[in-house]
Amino acid sequence: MENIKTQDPKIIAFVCNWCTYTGADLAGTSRLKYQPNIRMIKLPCTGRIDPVFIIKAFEKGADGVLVSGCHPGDCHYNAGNFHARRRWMMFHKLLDYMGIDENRLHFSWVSASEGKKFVDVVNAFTNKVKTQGPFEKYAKINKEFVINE
Amino acid sequence: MNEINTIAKELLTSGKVNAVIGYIRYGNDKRTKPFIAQKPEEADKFVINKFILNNLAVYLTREEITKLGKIGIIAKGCDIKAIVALIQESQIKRDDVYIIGVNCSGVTNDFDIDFNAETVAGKCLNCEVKSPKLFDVTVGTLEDIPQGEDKKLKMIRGVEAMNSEERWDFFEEEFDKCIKCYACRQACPLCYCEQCIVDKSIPRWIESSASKRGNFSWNLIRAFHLSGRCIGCNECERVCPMDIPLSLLNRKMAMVTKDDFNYVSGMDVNAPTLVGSYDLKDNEDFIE
Amino acid sequence: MEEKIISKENLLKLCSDLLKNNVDVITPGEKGYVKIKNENEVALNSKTKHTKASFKEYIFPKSEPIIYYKKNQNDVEIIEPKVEEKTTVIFGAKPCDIRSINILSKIFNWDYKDEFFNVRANNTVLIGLMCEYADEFCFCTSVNLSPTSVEGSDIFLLPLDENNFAVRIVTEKGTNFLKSYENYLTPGNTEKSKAVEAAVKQPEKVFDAEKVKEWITGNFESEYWNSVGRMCLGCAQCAFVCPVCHCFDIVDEDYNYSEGRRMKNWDGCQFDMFTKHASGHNPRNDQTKRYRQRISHKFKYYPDKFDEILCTGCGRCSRGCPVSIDIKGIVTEINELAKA
Amino acid sequence: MKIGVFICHCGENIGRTVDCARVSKAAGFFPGVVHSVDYKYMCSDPGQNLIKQAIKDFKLDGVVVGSCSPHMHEKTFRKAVADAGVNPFLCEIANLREHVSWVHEDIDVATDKAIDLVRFAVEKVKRNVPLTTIKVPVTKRTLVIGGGISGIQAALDVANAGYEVVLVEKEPSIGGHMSQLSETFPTLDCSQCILTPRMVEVYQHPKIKLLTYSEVEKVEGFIGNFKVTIRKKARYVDDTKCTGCGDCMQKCPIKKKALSEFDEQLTTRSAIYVPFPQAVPNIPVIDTSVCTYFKTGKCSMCKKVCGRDAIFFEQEDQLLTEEIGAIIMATGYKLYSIDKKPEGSEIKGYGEYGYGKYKDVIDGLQFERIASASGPTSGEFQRPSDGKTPKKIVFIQCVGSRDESKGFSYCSKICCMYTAKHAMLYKHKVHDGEAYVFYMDIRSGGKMYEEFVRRAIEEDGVKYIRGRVSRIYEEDGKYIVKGEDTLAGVPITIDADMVVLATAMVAQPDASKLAQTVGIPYDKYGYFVEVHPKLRPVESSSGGIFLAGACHSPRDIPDSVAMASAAAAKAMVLFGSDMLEREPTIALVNENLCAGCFYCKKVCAYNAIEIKQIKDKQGNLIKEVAFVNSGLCQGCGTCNATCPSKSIELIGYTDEQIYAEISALM
Repeated sequence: MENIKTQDPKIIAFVCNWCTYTGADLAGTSRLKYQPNIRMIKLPCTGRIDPVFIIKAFEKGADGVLVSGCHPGDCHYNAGNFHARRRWMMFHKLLDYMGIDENRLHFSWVSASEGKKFVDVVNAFTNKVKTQGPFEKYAKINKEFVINE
Repeated sequence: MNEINTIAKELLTSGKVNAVIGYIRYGNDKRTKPFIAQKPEEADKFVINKFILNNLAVYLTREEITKLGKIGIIAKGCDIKAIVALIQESQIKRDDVYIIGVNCSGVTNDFDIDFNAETVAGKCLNCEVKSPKLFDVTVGTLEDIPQGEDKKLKMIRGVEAMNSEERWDFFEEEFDKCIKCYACRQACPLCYCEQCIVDKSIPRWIESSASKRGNFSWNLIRAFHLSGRCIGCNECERVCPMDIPLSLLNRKMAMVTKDDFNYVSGMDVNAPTLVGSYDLKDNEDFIE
Repeated sequence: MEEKIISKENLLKLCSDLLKNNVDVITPGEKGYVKIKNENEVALNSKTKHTKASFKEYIFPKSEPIIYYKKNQNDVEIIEPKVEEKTTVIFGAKPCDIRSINILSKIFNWDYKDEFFNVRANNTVLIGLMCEYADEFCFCTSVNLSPTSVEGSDIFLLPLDENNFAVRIVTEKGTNFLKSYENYLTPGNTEKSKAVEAAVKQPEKVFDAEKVKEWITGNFESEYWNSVGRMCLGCAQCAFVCPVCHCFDIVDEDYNYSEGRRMKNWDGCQFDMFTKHASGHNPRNDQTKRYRQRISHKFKYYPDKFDEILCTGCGRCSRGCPVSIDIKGIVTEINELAKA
Repeated sequence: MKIGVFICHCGENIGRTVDCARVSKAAGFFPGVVHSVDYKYMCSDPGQNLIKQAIKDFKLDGVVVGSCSPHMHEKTFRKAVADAGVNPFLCEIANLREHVSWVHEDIDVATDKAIDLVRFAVEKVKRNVPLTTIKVPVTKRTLVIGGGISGIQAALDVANAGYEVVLVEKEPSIGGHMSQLSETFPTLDCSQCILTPRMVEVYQHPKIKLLTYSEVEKVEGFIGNFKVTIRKKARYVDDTKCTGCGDCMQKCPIKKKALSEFDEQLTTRSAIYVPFPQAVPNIPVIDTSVCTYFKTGKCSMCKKVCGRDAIFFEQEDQLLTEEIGAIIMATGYKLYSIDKKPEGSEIKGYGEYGYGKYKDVIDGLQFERIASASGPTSGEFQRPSDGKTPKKIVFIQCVGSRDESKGFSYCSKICCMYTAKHAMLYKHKVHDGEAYVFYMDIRSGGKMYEEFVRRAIEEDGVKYIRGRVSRIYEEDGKYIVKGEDTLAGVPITIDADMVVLATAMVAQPDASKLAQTVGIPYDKYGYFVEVHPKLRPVESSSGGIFLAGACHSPRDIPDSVAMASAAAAKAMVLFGSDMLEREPTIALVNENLCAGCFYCKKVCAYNAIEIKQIKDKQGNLIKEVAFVNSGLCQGCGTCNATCPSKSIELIGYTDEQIYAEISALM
């Protein structure tokens, strides 16, 4: 893990409480190491993840956004992830079409028992976002009306 | 007297409806505007021609109109798709509206121009609802729609062919024009929320400023909230005072929902809505 | 009022000089008023249609930050931005657009002096151009203007022939502005310019604004309002393209958990949110009431307070209205009601 | 709001990689924070006292604890905060151990991240509101779905504890697959002999309401308060009048047209029938697909002969609703049908074994019927094609199991044992017969199981061949079984008289549909999923719904019975209190802003959204809006994300809170 000192890029993750958050707990309990850029926001279910969260994360300066929850069929709330999947499907196509590089938004299923997968997903995504560099396009529109700019 | 006037008059005389929304001539003979008739004699003014551009279904969710009681509405096939969607989304009940469906052979993309292959509205090309799918009565006769070039589709293909950065630049420039007048929202028959998310201040998910990022988020979320719902009447684009090509978003998303979910909005009052239902086999190629 | 003549060639040279001196030159183009990069883009045709929006945004932007804030542990720091003092020339605007400057100036100065507006307005030189375009939406003559009105302009141009313009220097600002360009000007010929002025086709005067005001005064509850506002969709297109609509909203937008900005954004009276209280109560809870407000504000409340009609007869709101609501037609109808 | 921040070192666990002092110092400068400290063990009594004391000293009304995962100690700290008089929901946890110190190495970077997480928790807690847990009453009645041995066991356990049970079975009789079996391993006791008394006990139990020939149609509600709609299919026989004399079956002219389900298609039955003589209840049903009356309207022989006038052709399906507190799923299994490719399935099947083509290639349950004293041959070994005694039988294990390319990757668990039993039963009756078993591995874990298999091999001389069979074909009245002996490394050919396939156990074909009806998750095979594989193996993730037997995974009778008793115990735990406590994080509608599109209703998996009419003072309808039934809502928040105008919000995870969290991280 080279370059571990840097806090850039900034990555925000929206995860469900029952699978991915717990999977991340397991990664911790197993003392697996991963890159430190990620900041996780815990929600009860992927069904709660609204596309506006993702947009807001970019507006606030995230260079990448990770979305993760229970595998299909494993949803603690039966069907939250099925509804989420459909929404994400449309949303990620729309974002891609509007010029937000697909490499900046990553979707994954990570179960409570997949501590290792969590680590792999986080590391791979962090590296991908690093390759992309800072999200300058969004930074530019964020900087409009910022003082001293 | 025209068929349409006879029907509208009869509806008002018999009391089957309390008001009829339709089009009347306005200014010259290449322009119409929406009009609501409550008295039988007012029905004489209604016209149907190549310039009935407005989607009048937008009025069906407006309190000023619904409080009048049962409404008759003159609607083209594409407008009726909006009515179907409104029924699917519990906004109106089928029995509360009397649909005078128009057998439509296309309309122009603007007022004050001649109707021909150049000026036919983009949505009329490859129209699949020339004869209405849901109606109480129909008027008009069908003719072939002149087939011009599908300019908007060409533009969509153009955007698709760009790389990510170019697409961003393209939309940034377009959205920069936005003045947040919300004509797109107000003209949309499916934007019936009591309070739009952009007007919500705690928290302010979408900045109401006409700033670059406020405009980007607004146009993105508007398109997203209409994904799987937009029926393609293209009123948003027509009414935009800044000429932002909004159909590039809405139509693209309609293409996505058709390709990925085989869903076309506004075709069946009994169909489960795209958002709000799911299939165990929904595509998840993009999820790791 | 002093009058000179300038050739088209010199006019372009003048523009070129301005651009060289890093002056912003704004002119009506195909997509609205735009900042030009090349003097050949400058609008000198008096027969063109109105742009979709007026030049309002160059003096009163659609969005601008009015303060920046930073929350500390126990207090809030405020930083006030300053508007840059930069000369801007608005070139070739129609009289109905230019008229807006005085009207806006009154609202932005009657009580609180709006620095943001004033700095921009003071640094803007307005060069008007006689108008030879009149369609069924135009009604400048009904609001006491004409295609040759100079009110609001610092300098006003009238095309004398294909290559020459009469230059009417209206204000001191105009005089000062032209001082550096005196060599481009030749002595004027008022006879000729007056002949041009007299020959301009004027839109027919269709209502008497005084009568309209009187009728509105006594007919707040009139049935008439129900019929006009009902088809309005409640967008703010009319207000945003209007040269004189000036309502704005103030919102806070944050950068992060402790810093942010306070924005001043255009607002429009046709939005239902415009008068909605925090409680959820809305005194103008119906589109017909909102439309009554729009007409009443333009033709009664504003005139009552400032002795100015809040309308320049440009017809933009009607041209662009998604549902073809025609302000000229409505006020004409009110005029008829007033007569009856 | 006055917020206190408490950073735990967790001994060295956090302190080693996070500079806790720096975190607490930085947190002290966050807007709203009035007190910030770090301490060695915050979860210890002194640590908790530190929090309680600070609440008093600084009049805190919000607490952030930077410690281990909230899954670990959130309850502990919430309780401590509540003890000090602050609402427990005004306490938030920043996960500094599992998400920071244990997964990162660089102390500066880890500390920076810890500070971010604490700031984020502070911003969230500022927007928390005091909440109280929701209390809901419990209906102390259990629904058992499935009347096989698992369902019977669960129903009897719950009923014997004094609670009412509704037992729903979709077939005309309870008993399930166990009633079809001949003898059971490893004791070889007669299956029906041990099962029938239990079936009768169910029938006669005063606390059990038995609904056979019935299916669950709809489940509404939630733990402790389900409302279940059950379709009682028309039997066309009035069960209050029928005495089960059997005259109707005797006289039914349709004798040969319907294949017996109970005998696995080896025999036929009449159109009006009971599945087997010991059926409970012993009341026939009419199979309308073959009955002449229902097809042509011409016969009514059964009606004529019935002395009790119990035949009732006009009977219709009945819909019953039952108030239920707990549900036990015991829907069992099916055998993998290998004769044809299941519709819509990707499973290839084993066409090369000729099942369905050759009459003497049969599956395990068919063999059970042949071996059973109550079966078509009264327990004599006769092969289906010509009734001759087979002298050579080949048993093939793992048909469909442990075979990803043609079947399923899982092990069906019981086949090793029942194949040994089959071979043994055969050898006991046909002393000169030869029994061959093709196996992959022998899995005989279980009390007396391994001994049982050894007995088959050593005492009864069953020949075990390790290897797979590639094809079976008929030649001169023999079934030529081509296989491989992988231990000897030679191909092997056996000319058998009969072949028995130990086909895989699979979930009931409509299990996934039922799971959706009931609202529980299921895996890709259609088996129901437990909430935790080790510690909560009989609970589904939906509160109050428990799993028993082979509907969860392949299992034998003792395992099924044990699991059924465990599920029954779980239901009774639920009935131990009169009220249930639930987290108050549920959705709430802003009725002013709701436009009534009811997308929330569409996405709600719990039917928690109802339609509420808003009326003016005169009683005129103004609009219809969504309304959350707080008893039903489980707090997933899918409605919140779907609502375009955000007019429905999930308390505890409101948009405002999430917005603040996003802002705080940047």
